[in-house]
Amino acid sequence: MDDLGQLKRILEGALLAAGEPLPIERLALLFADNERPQNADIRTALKEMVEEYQGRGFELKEVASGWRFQVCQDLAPWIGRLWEEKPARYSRALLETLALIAYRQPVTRGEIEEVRGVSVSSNIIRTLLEREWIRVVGHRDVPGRPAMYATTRIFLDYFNLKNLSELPPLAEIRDLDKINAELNFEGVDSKSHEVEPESEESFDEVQDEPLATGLETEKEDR
Amino acid sequence: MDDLGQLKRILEGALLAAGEPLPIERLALLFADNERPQNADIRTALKEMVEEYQGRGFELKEVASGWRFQVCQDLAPWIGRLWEEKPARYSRALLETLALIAYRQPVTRGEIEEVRGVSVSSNIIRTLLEREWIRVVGHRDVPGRPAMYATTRIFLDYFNLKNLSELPPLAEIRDLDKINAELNFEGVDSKSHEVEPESEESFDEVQDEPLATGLETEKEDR
Amino acid sequence: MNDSIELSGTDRGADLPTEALVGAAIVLQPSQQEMPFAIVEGQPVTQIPQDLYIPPDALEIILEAFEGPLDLLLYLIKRQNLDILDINVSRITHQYMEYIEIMKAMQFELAAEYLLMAAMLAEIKSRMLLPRHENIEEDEGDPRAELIRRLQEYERYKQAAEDVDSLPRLNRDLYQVSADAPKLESSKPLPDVALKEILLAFAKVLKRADMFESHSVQMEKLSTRERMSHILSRLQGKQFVPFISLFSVEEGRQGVVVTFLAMMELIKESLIDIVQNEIFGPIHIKAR
Repeated sequence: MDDLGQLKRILEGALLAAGEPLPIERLALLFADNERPQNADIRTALKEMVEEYQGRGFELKEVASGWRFQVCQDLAPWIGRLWEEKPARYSRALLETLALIAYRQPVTRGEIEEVRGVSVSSNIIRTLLEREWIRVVGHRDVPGRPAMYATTRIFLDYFNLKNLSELPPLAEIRDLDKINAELNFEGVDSKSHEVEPESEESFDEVQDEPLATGLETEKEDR
Repeated sequence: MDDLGQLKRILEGALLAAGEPLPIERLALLFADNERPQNADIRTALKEMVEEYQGRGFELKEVASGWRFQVCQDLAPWIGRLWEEKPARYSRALLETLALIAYRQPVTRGEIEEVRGVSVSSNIIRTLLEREWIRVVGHRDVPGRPAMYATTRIFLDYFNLKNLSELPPLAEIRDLDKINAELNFEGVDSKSHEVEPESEESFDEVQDEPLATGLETEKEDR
Repeated sequence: MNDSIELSGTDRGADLPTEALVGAAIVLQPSQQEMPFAIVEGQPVTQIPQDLYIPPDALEIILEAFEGPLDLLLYLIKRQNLDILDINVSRITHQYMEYIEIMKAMQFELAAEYLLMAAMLAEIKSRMLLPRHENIEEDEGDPRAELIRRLQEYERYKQAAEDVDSLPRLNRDLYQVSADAPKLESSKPLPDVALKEILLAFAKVLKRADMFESHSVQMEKLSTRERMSHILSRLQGKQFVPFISLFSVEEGRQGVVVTFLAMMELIKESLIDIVQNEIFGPIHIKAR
């Protein structure tokens, strides 16, 4: 290995291809016996490379298990967007649960299920708790002492409400068309008409009940 | 984004961190809305980076799914020593099948077998599907509705190609008639003495059929 | 595995199709000149000895080295430095048959394609031997035409396969690179929800609920419900909370009324207890 440039090319090629830190001993093994550089030469080459990559988006660094290339820490905000997931959409089941908690608080899971006609998954409750839109405000004094849920300040802030009484009254909610008309001027985006598969699923469950199917259709026709 | 240097740092950082080809559209999404560069600017930056990395052990290359950094081909002998196992070799049967799919897509198994003169094992098709080098793009509207295969982006990426037109050109089907005419022109031809009278005589008569067939095949290739 | 035997070279320059094949199979001495099968005690052997035993496995390997009858034919043609367009059918047929015969002699079960090709060659050969009447057979064409077309067609894809194989390939000639990503704050973006979505969802629930008489939803004023939650959370984890501490003067008359209504509702729902130890004594509230 007479050419320092070629030595560097091989070293950086190997370090980048490996995708993990490589110790100098392992780097030395890339070379056939008759062309193998001294470990000291490899170290010198690596150190020069550290200089050469100053100011680039990545750097050569010696860590515990060897040398590796790593992307500069200051680029984290941009790199992070590589893997940023598209925000998911909440299922209709979750939205219904949230609405029921908002309007009927304090309310237990059992009570929500009674109104919705389908069971409420623990996942939904957990998601709402994690988002800090709801919290447990007590336990109902019935067998099992189920938790009672209520909405939080964070919930109000998110929806830009001073207090719950700013939510439309129940009577208006019953008139779907009216809500649509009233809320449109607030510039609520069009996302809401998208229905997710999950939510459809919950509707299916409901419609399985024979009573529900017929009547619901009838009502919606009006 | 006013600083070209910073743009390049972000781009190279992302490409290195991703470890897979990234299209320009995805690179653009690394930036917040208010600082997002034009796709054209990104392309310019990438092209400058291609130049900047000339002579290093790795290169910036555009393949089918986007841009990626890859170790230069001439370093393969050294880099290959990083891993115990040798790169997979593929059987001729697999390569011929792959070539037929690449050059004649969309193509059915039956059509491949017709050209190769032997049956294509299900194993080969499965291997190609599993590697995601080929995929089913439809079914030919003939009895049995056989699957039609085409190559994928992953195939192109794997073979360092941006698109199918970068494949090495397919040999031409030679026109019997033309070859014959040339042979006559040149008068003495080393080959001609090996040709027996019966075949020589028949050259004149062959004309139509092979010519037609050849052209047909050429058309299908496009 | 096919690469283990190199049979496709034209440099062997042998006349018989058999030597290359037998030579490769039983690894007899390869040689540059007139290609005997083997050298036995210094004497070249050019005929297969009658009693020569070739293990069937070896033949299988040979056959696998050819990708079918077209490949075998191409090999035979190339070995004689012939152009496909120049093929001498009777000679090639002869050689092909010889190959097939050996296979049969070895009791090797030939793939149907090889036999089919043998039949096709025989047919072409016989057609070429037929006397020709210049005008009549115009549309019949060269009996070899179809074979030549197929050979050419196969050859171009055979070549294409070699071309594809020699393209720089990932993990053989090229390596995708990667570097360690910087430490990232794991920020999973939370879904956005518009208030309208909640209301629409709620309206749907109500519609469904309306169908069940027994479940028909009676709603208190929302301010009361909200205050109920508020009171309950104030009572969390505490034994007794003074009744008056739940009222706040700043809220004015209306606030006091809402709080009071909320308490009544909570008592009605048996969620709180109100305790007064003596008449006119301080009232305390506790969650059940």
